[in-house]
Amino acid sequence: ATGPTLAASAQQAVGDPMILEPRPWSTKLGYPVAFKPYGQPSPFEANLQRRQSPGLTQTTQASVSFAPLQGFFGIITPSGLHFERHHQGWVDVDPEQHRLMVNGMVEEAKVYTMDDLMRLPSVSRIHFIECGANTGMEWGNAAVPTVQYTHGMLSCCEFTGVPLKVLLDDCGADIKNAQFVLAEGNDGSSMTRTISMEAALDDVLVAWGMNGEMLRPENGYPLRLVVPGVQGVSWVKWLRRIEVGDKPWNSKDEASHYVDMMPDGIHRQYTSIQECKSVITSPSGGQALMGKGFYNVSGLAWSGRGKIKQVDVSFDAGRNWKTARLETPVLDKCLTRFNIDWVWDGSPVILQSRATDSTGFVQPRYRQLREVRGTRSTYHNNAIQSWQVAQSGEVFNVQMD
Amino acid sequence: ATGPTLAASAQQAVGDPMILEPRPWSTKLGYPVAFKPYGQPSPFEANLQRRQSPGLTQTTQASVSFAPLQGFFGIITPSGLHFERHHQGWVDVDPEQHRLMVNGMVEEAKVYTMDDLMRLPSVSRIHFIECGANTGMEWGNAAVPTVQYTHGMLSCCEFTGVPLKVLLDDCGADIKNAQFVLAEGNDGSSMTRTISMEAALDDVLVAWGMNGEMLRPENGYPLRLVVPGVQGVSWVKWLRRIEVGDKPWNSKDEASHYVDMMPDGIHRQYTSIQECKSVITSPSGGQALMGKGFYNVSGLAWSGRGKIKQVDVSFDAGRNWKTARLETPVLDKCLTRFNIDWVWDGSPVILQSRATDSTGFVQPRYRQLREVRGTRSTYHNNAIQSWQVAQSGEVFNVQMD
Amino acid sequence: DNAAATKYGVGRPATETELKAWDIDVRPDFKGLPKGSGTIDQGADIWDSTCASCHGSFGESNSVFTPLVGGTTLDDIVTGRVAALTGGGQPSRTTLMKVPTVSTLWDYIHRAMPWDNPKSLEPDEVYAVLAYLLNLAEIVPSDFTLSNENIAQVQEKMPNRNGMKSWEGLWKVDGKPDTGNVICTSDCVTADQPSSTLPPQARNTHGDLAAQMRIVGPVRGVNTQAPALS
Amino acid sequence: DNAAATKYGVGRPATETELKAWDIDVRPDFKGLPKGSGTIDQGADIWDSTCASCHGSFGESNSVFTPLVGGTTLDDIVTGRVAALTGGGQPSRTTLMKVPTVSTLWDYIHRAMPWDNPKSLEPDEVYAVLAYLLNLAEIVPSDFTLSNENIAQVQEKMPNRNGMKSWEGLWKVDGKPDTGNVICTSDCVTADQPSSTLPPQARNTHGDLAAQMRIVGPVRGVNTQAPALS
Ligand code: HEC
Ligand code: HEC
Ligand SMILES: [Ca+2]
Ligand SMILES: [Ca+2]
Ligand SMILES: [Ca+2]
Ligand SMILES: [Ca+2]
Ligand SMILES: [Ca+2]
Ligand SMILES: [Ca+2]
Ligand SMILES: [Co+2]
Ligand SMILES: [Co+2]
Repeated sequence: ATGPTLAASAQQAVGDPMILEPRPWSTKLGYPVAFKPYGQPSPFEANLQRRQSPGLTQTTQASVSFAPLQGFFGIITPSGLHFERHHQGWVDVDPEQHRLMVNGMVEEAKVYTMDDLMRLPSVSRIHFIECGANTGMEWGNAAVPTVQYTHGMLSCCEFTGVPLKVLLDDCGADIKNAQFVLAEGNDGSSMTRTISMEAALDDVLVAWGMNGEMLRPENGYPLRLVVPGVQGVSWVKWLRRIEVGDKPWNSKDEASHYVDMMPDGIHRQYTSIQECKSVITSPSGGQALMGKGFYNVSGLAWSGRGKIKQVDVSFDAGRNWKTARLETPVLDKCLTRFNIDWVWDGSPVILQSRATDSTGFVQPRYRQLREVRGTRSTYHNNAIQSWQVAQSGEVFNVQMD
Repeated sequence: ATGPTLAASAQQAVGDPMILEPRPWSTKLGYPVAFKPYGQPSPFEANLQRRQSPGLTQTTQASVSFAPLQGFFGIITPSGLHFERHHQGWVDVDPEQHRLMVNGMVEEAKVYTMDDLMRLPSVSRIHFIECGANTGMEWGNAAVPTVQYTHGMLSCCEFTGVPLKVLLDDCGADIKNAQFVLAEGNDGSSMTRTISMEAALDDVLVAWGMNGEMLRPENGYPLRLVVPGVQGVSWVKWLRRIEVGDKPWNSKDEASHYVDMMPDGIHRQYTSIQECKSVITSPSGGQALMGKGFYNVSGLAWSGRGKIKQVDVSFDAGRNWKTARLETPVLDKCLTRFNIDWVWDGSPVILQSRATDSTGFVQPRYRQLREVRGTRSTYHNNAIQSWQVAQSGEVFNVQMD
Repeated sequence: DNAAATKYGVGRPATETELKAWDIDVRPDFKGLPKGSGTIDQGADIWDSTCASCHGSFGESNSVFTPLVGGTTLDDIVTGRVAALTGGGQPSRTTLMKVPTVSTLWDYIHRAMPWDNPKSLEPDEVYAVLAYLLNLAEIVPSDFTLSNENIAQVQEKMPNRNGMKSWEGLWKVDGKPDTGNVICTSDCVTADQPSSTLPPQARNTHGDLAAQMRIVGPVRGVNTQAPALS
Repeated sequence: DNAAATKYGVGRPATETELKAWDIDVRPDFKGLPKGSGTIDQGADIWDSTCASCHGSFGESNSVFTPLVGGTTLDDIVTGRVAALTGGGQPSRTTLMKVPTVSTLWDYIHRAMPWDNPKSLEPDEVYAVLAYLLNLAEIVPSDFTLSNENIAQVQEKMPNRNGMKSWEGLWKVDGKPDTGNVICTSDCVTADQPSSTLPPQARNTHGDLAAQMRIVGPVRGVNTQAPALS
């Protein structure tokens, strides 16, 4: 009857030193306001960084850094942790020196300064951006340990800019005969991408704002194209030119990359739209649960075709499913945060989430995806993600057929 | 016939050196990914900082730094530019050492670690936070030059946390007899504020997340109360305790500050809710328009009582009004961005915005506010803001009765 | 074993010692007030050594904060309304002109003062220094010992005890607004001229505004080191 | 005087010189292709001095990027389909195994290569170095001069020119999905075991995961320098 239990309860009767011994922060005068004119996260949050996946790319300038989804809340991506994908490194453009040219099938080709553009009627909207290669390392098999690397080429911000349609109208674009626009960047690669006129006239923005401030340099400061629902590479950064045309351009990233190889060796081109997808971010790979009991299982769902209608979660590897709560607002082509209660009984279990969008499309299982697309198409892996919780509480990346 | 016009047009025929002479960023290899594991704004944006208003406070730790609203887009406030208001400085709390106690009229007083709290069912919502003293310097007369100082004790973020109701239930709070909760911080001042049980059971959150990551230290890391619609001082930072009670506490900031003095010398207490208000942020005081012509006039509207229903803008000092476009989403107790087209003909003009919320309340004119509340009540100045555009294009802060 | 614990199983009961450590709030009805007492003499020593550097020897300083003491009269102590709040004589509203409840001061000094060393005062010390402040305002006589026993009587002498009212209009979600406007869209009544314009000297009190605004865009910050644009 | 200018009055007409400077894109139908030509010999010099350091002497290197050349056959040049894409022999998909249009290479080399000095090549130099690459893949003979006149004929020999199709399902907003699932909620068909689990060695390839996750919260990063938890 004398032992650790009693000792612990005796200590308990006294209490927690974190309460009984005043902490320094409650017994001192703190730091002044504007001590940091531009604030930073707490040093205790330093583990949450953008990171590269070792061995994924041969260089660091034609590469990707992944966003730490495992640590995110809600739907807004902190701008400092927005994923990066560059093809020739990122650049620090002087906004006073920046120009946008609109040419091609227009009445009059025009040049705009940033001052010009920012005078035009602008809109603000929250949208996700996902690289077409997100989850690409997982096409063949479970390959990387955490959700940062499986799904971290994904971010979601509030963007502000002028609708591309306003500029097309301003230049008198020949909307009847033109079917495409080319977007071109002003970095070393002067990245070019073909955008459908359908999107250009619908919800594409020529954006300068991201999460309330100007775009970050890594994300295209001072100007980038925002193409809601479409893969990130089409959101051309450091945007310098829009050309209106009647044929697609087959640019390098439409002819050698961002093409999806099918089992018969044929590549699909112009696979732009990011279809409905979801992932549980907590708990997720590389984490350990802190014992049995209640958990708030949380994750993200999105669709390039519209809104999220429903997210179901399975705690038994896909046999039974429960519908999760969706946080508001639920927006078009935007991340939606879902949450669901769970009590872990300590036995091994596999967690999955399955999203349905407003078109009725239901996120596929790996088997359903691979039956059509094989395992070597690199892009557009939107299969249901499975996390295996071991008896130890450690969570592993696994795939269920 | 020979003169600057011809020279300019000859130069024009050649073109802009910004286009003709390749810029360094388009002829070099850029920086690698994850060069900044946690990214920063462009150095060209360095002017946009949180700033103090000289002479407003006697110390820098019981003070305020204002958010640069003049540079913001959309509704999300970048976390690094969130306004600050501290009473005893801000502190850097170790989240592993942080505790939340719930006591008072509960079945069982309890202590939670951050680990405990973050296991509970959480929600994410976008809300504005406005200091009750925002625009306080303007009660008597036009006093400060820019919107950063007139309205910059205002921010809007996505918050994530557990509903306070979940904790009250978890401790078995006596909701029938208790009418109030006390929230207490863990900084030097251990700030206390009385919250109505009505709010506590409705939409109050015990939050750790802000804009997708943990709260910033200046904003209460690791835990703050989020009291939608209610003045910022009630959003207790570094939250360490919740007490359930049957009477209000009359804490220092409910008995000496954040009390509104009426013309008869009587102070109103427990004036929590921030009523419907709006302001044009571009153009605004201290700015100059770059010549005649088209402008996108942009601003913010909000109400602590619900959603924004309508914002009207006047370009003639309040004689005639046009309804502005509202950006989506329009959310409860959240900033709403409005935009409206305007062509400036170069003559002097006064700009105003007037918001209406979902309760039908219309933002008052200065005369309407002062008729009831006089000019010395410090808090809750939600009068219509006027910006006077001089013929020079320079914009001045003025007040219209 | 509470129902809640069964539901989520997180958190644990607070111990008595923990409650004692943190449950320090004092309400207007003196719930939470610890026993103790202190004399004005004791208070004067504490004040001079620990408080006066910021608040001034008589609580009159406004160098680090607005004055604590001043602006109240013996008459106010009788009426419970500070007359100077309606007159215009007093340059600033001191703490004792506003605070209606003595509990507020006890609670706040105990939790937050001295500012640079908060939570360092024992209850007896708080009684003493508060007694000193109350005596400065002539609310209590100079031989007074303030204690948990007599503090309720002191409350009856607080100069502004009747000077505040709880305002439901801004407390309840459906509170009735006391101001408002109507939507008028054309030919609305309005003044011809601004009732107030930014004083010319205030244009530059916040520094060079050009350095506080974005360097590109539809509008630019004005260099307020130079005269107004013309 | 366009209608648009009347509306917003911002922006200005682009000049011919400006258009020439920036309108550099080359389409599959060779719209935008500047006149010029280059021989394989010229190309070899440029290649060796300017490209080989990254891409290897024969475009075979994968040290800074996947190989440009390799994996295509004379047979592919006839069929316009790269057979190795269906077989499994070739370790990686080279550029010339994929790119269907020669315009793509001209355009991209001209705008972006050499990687560390982009936009430094004149059109003739681009023709030359592209000719060199095409010759490495045996698409053109070694005495070939590539020019704007004959590039359309070279297009007819691109090994994978028939190997791509435009996929409307993921291009049009109302494109028809080629995959999908149905909502099943109970007793759904599912495999008993994972079809793939993270290989044990992959648990640690990304470093210590405990250092990549928040230090508080419901879950913690696992120290993957140590063996798996048990
Ligand atoms: C280092 C400076 C400093 C010292 C020392 C100090 N104070 Fe203060 N005191 C302040 C400041 C600054 C404030 C205002 C804090 C705020 O804005 O919330 C304040 C506020 C107060 C208030 C509340 C006034 C009001 O109207 O809100 C009281 C009462 C008070 N002090 C009493 C004391 C006493 C008693 C002591 C000594 C035991 C003391 N102070 C020591 C700086 C100081
Ligand atoms: C300093 C290194 C470097 C040099 C020098 C260089 N390249 Fe490259 N090259 C790269 C990298 C890295 C990429 C991939 C860029 C990306 O991911 O978008 C690339 C891509 C390419 C591609 C496109 C391949 C594809 O499938 O996308 C071609 C063609 C090419 N280079 C040709 C050349 C030629 C011709 C030269 C010389 C004139 C050259 N390169 C010089 C590094 C280099
Ligand atoms: Ca208490
Ligand atoms: Ca003592
Ligand atoms: Ca400038
Ligand atoms: Ca062109
Ligand atoms: Ca040359
Ligand atoms: Ca730890
Ligand atoms: Co990509
Ligand atoms: Co405040």
